[in-house]
Amino acid sequence: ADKLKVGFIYLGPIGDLGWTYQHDQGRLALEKELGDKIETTYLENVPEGPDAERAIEQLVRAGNKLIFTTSFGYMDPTLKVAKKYPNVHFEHATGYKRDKNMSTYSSKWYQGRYIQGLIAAKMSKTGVLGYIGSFPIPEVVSGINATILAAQTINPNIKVKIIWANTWFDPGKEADAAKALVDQGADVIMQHTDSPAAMQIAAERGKLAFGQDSEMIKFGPKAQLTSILDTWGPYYIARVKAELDGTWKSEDTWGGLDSHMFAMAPYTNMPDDVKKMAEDAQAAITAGKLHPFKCPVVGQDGKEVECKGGDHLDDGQILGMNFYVKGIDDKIPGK
Amino acid sequence: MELVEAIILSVLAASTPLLIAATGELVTERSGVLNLGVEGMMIMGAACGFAGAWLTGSIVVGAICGIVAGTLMSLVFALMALGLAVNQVATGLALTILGIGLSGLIGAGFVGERITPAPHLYIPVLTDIPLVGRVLFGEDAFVYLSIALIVGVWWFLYQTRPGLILRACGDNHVSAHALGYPVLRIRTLAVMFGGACAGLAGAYLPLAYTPFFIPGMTAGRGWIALALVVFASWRPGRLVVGAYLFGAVTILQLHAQGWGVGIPSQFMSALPYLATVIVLVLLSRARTGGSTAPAALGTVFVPDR
Amino acid sequence: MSDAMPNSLHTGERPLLQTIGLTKRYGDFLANASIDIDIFPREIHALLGENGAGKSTLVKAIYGLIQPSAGEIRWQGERIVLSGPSEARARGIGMVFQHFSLFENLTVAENVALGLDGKESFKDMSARLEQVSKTYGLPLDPKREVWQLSVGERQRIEIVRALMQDPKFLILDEPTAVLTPQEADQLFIVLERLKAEGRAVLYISHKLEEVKRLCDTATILRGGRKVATCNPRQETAASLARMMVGGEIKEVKAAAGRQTTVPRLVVNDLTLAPDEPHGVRLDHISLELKGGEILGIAGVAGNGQDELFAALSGERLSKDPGTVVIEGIAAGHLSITQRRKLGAAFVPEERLGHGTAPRMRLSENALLTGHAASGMVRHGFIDTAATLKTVDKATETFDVRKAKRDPEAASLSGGNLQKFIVGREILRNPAVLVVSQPTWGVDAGAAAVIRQALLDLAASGAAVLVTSQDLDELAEIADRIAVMFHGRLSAPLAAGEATRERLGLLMGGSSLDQREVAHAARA
Amino acid sequence: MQLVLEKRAERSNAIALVSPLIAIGLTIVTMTILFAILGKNPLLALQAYFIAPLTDGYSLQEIAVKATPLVMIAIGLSLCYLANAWNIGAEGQFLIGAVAGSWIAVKTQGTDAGAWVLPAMLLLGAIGGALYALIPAICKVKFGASEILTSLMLVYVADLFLDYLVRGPWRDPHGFNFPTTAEFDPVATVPVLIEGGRLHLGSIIALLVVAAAAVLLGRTIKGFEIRVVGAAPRAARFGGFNANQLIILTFAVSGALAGLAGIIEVAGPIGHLQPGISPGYGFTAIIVAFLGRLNPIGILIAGLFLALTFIGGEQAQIAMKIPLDVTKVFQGILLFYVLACDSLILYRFRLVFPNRQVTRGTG
Ligand SMILES: Nc1ncnc2c1ncn2[C@@H]1O[C@H](COP(=O)(O)OP(=O)(O)OP(=O)(O)O)[C@@H](O)[C@H]1O
Ligand SMILES: Nc1ncnc2c1ncn2[C@@H]1O[C@H](COP(=O)(O)OP(=O)(O)OP(=O)(O)O)[C@@H](O)[C@H]1O
Ligand SMILES: [Mg+2]
Ligand SMILES: [Mg+2]
Repeated sequence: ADKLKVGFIYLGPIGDLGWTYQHDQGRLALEKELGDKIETTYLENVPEGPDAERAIEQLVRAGNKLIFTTSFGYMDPTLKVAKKYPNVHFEHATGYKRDKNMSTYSSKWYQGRYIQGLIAAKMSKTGVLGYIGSFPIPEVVSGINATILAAQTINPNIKVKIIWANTWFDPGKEADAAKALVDQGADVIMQHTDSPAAMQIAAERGKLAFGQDSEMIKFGPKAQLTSILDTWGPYYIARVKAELDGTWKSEDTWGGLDSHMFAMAPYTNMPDDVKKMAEDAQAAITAGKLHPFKCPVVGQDGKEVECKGGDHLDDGQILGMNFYVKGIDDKIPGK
Repeated sequence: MELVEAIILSVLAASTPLLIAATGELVTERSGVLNLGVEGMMIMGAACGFAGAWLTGSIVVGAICGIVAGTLMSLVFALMALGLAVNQVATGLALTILGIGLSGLIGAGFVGERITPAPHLYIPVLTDIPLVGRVLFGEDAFVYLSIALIVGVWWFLYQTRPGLILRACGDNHVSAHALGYPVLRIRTLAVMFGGACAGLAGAYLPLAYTPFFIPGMTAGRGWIALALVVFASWRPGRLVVGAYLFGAVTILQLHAQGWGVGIPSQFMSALPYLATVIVLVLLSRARTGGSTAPAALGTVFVPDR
Repeated sequence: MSDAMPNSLHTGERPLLQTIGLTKRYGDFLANASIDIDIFPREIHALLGENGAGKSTLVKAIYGLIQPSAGEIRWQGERIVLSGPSEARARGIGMVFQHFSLFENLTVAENVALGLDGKESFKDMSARLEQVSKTYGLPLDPKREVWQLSVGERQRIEIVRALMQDPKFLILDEPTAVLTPQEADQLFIVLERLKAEGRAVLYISHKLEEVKRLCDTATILRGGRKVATCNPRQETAASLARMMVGGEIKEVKAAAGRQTTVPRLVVNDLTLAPDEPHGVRLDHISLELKGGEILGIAGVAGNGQDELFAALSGERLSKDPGTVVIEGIAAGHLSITQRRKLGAAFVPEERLGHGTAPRMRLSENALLTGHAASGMVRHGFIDTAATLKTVDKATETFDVRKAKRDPEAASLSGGNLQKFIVGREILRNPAVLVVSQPTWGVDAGAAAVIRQALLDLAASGAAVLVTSQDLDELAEIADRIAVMFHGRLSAPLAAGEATRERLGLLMGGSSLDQREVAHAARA
Repeated sequence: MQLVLEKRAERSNAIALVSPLIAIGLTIVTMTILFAILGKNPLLALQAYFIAPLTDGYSLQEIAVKATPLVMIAIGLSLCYLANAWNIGAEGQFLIGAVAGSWIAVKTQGTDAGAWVLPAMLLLGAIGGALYALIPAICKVKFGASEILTSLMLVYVADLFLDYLVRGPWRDPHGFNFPTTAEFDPVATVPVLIEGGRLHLGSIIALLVVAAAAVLLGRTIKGFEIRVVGAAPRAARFGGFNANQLIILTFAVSGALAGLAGIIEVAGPIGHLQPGISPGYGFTAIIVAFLGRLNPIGILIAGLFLALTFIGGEQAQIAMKIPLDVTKVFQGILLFYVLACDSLILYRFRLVFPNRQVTRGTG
């Protein structure tokens, strides 16, 4: 029988060691699992501008029946192509627009950030955390908030210094930002940019840090506390299987630790009690017993945020998060 | 560590690749050749420099590989722009495209690997002097090399006869040829020096700055180096000022964000570029008479025989 | 001497330099066809020929700058193949180029150093530079950058540079084309001295009178071939010109009964600060030029002639409109295009790059000045037929020789290009023509055509202002002659009263001394 | 042995026609070797790069779509370069044009504004690009600041400004705070020419721009002025042309064209404003301008050809898993060969052996 063709659109080069690299790892896992039934293709380095729609359509025209578009900026192009080709199925990562042949999928990374916040507060001697942001999109903002909410449960006076690199990817600039944070007294570095540069700087300066997207322990064997690992493989396998079975339908997957959309790298470079605390928190979040955005969540303005999800903020509030919680002494750029 | 000292150290490190690459391009342009392919030569230097260091475990070998890669790239440029009299702007841009592609192919096998970065010097007593010790005696060797390089280039250009001949080629190739100087050979050497420097500057990134290789890691620094040469009006002294100014604004805007000055980060990120433009305008305003750019810059020369 | 073969002058003596069957081919074109030339020590040897005859090509080959396609060069009897100019210099051959080989942004001393082979330290070289320039009376300020210098000063650098090599054989390619009589006289003293020192000189010039004065032997080229070798002292300018051209040259004749009419160009107390740091300040210049009249402006190069041209043409504007009046209309503030519309026309000194865009076709160069007032442009669109017609008419009227109907300006020889430029302006029937150095570097035939054209234009009622350093030329065509010195203009003398001596006095005596005064005053 | 160039008396029109073909031939040979080294079937690869994109209507449309902004920007740049004004910041002008035009789209979003919206957007896009280009031009004319540097630096500034707008004030209120404006209304969208495809009105505009530039440069006094100012500045001043005014003008025109391309791209294929709207069009267009020999028709061909390699590169990636880096290498080599062969138009190549006149000519 003909093999099912599965296509991927990547934002960066597959060797970026970060976001795209992890997606490609997912693709490789998929090939390993279902290699005899499917054939995968990818287009790398596809800019989010006008080229995206063409790239997606090229994959369609090459016979791909299931296509993963792996960056937020591909949302509208994916939707346009999906409308044009109703018989092809699309999966768009991190967006919010869907159609009957277009699913979305993303991860609740803020859960991992919460655990990191706990660890950071425990491990920081100076009480100052350094946070390198890429761009102030909700995913990053909710990550910062989850981190601080967690840290405040350990140390109510915890401080965070935030530097926006305005890039996802510029190792030099990420390193500069990490240096600046360390120089300003931060002793735990957290990042929401893609390269291991910050980890490397932390290691060099004898500070601690968290990885991003992928395992970065190699770049800071004595520095990495843990890392949020994007593990797309299981999701990709599940979706392709559904496609093969004919059970694929449009869904909105926003998975957390419970659904293995991401994983925490081993907890390292910390005392056992902190490790235990982290593991407990991970278990509690996985079991649904602990929600990082448990109400009440108090905004920077001192007002309580409306609690739409019962005892925690609802998904919509988190997906569109656009405020800092109380305790962050900064402003969101552009607000 | 004192914050000021720390900032100076960061500035030094951030400026070093710019300074090295710009120094090379300054020599190239002084000979009358405009090589816009700095970014492409740098990224090749980064890829090959990392490959060399990773394979041999030696930073020095890595640096040499970077230099060789940059030089080879510049030879392609020289063949086209000097040998075949092709438009230099277009050739330089094509070189950048080629360099980005080739570095990706070469570097693909090394992604995810790391090396031990170039060590920072430590000279007992000297490095321990408060405030200035680390700055003067505690950085990695590339930083001091870059300073030696620009001083050497200044000395070469203004104090030696070959330097005079090189400037002459950049000023008027017809005259230089008429006096019997091998214009194309001199320019080829200048282009190669530019390539070597760009390669070294590129290699600095994975060998000392962030000791791993990732495609595209030069992230536009080659373009900044080109801009700095113009900014410096082709003078070595001003080039140092320009490179450190740019590095300083780059680093200071990060610190300003850390201090929480509350200005949109996009504006802060734009500061180094805006500062460069504003300073250039002020400098240009203050200037009186005389031409600053090498008069033959970017023009094709085909000798009569 | 009665012998018709001047070579017998040297019987028994061995030539310093010989070319035998020297040939240079460019593609299918023979720039030099089998040229034999002998140059002896203690000789000033002229190389004559029309524009494009192959003079520069020949000397470039001798200097090792280009490789001959065939033939050989012998130096002191021995066959040599020069690898390049530095080898030529090492052997004792020096050269002063027709088009300067200087570096604008370098200092005089650096320029000189570049022409030497770097065996001495820069300091020693500078000291020697000072000494040589003093010995030969060619003053130079080693620290100034070349872009600040006048043409005459630049020429001096070239000459001093060549002299500093202590050459046995010195080639000068049209050195006097840009020099004043005083500067030229100074140069001749230098050359005589070199000759006395036992050296040889190969001297290229279009100025036949000076060749007759200076040179011992002349070799004449036509169309890349050697047509004669003679003793120029025994020839007349006319006979030399005949050999160069291969035919008669028309004599320049002023039309009888030229009438002066109304004032067409008036300059009232024009004062203008220089726009370059080392330019000359125009100082209270006034003149009045009537229709039918030719006013000559003499003067040492760099005394404000360029600035005056720019102010008259409108390339530089003056704040006070009344300073320049064209056809009765105050025009000091008007652009060059507007002045052309008033009936003015201009011919600048520099042919390539100023008067024409070198890499553009003649028709486009016709448009360059014709777009203002010649019906070549309608509603912003170019009438190509009209531009081509101008080219054809100029070609026909002024005998412009070129390979095809509409070639690039740079492909014309200097004299032919100059004829085209003058023709282009005259065909517009200007009421006022301002022309600068109309015939420098132009061969005798072409120069005659151009001078005649200026006379004819004046005869037709136009006012013509000619700036020239060639006093013979001014004497030939001007009705009145004024002298520019240090940005000021003397009162004009009637042509009859303007003797060489009086003009020389007005120029301020020795031109070289004057330059010193000028610099001191400026500093 | 030495390679020597000899200037041709006249530019060779015959070679001008065949030189691109020689270049393509050489590229094919080189790439065949490279593909073989990489273990890819060269024939299939070349078919993917060169032939496949030309064989169906869809790909042809896509080539036109991709070429549209490149050609439009390159035409503007060519005017600058001909006039010796070195605008290398078209990328920034593209972005600012997109921003300026989008302002209307954002402000009229969801209102019942009529058919005037799109023309107004295009106009404002052009004006925005022009004004942004005027900054380096004025710095050059007034202060003598190198336009190369200022125009390049302003690219980064424009990029960050766009970023600021779409993450801040212009963010789609219903877009979960993602950095994009809302999808533009239909009246604010560049119409598609063929139903179901992406070919849009912008391509027609680009063709008109090419035609206008051809007429401007070939037939009008303004075009002559541009050429003469660049070719011989002093002669141009003598001709009565003001180089400074022309710097201002050509920068403004090229900024306007880049800005127009920007707003067309945003209101056309993209449909909303977001970061990353340009995959380096402003820089690629510089290559297009030179590849097209600064000639409008040449630029049109060069733009289409470069677009072909982009589309072919994607097809090669899909069909044969040829990494994108190979496409870049391919483009780089192709550019080198095209430029090298163009050199034959002006020069004859000869191999010279020292001290002997043994020569072998080509071309
Ligand atoms: N590099 C070249 N390529 C092709 N033809 C050339 C080249 N140089 C010179 N020529 C040709 O050789 C001929 C002789 O030129 P040359 O410069 O020797 O003339 P010339 O006698 O010095 O003239 P002038 O009096 O104007 O200086 C010219 O007509 C020109 O066509
Ligand atoms: N590199 C070249 N290629 C083609 N032709 C050349 C070249 N160099 C010179 N020529 C030709 O040589 C001829 C003579 O040129 P040359 O430079 O000797 O003086 P000229 O143009 O006659 O000027 P002048 O009036 O100063 O004597 C011209 O026809 C010119 O086109
Ligand atoms: Mg000559
Ligand atoms: Mg000549």
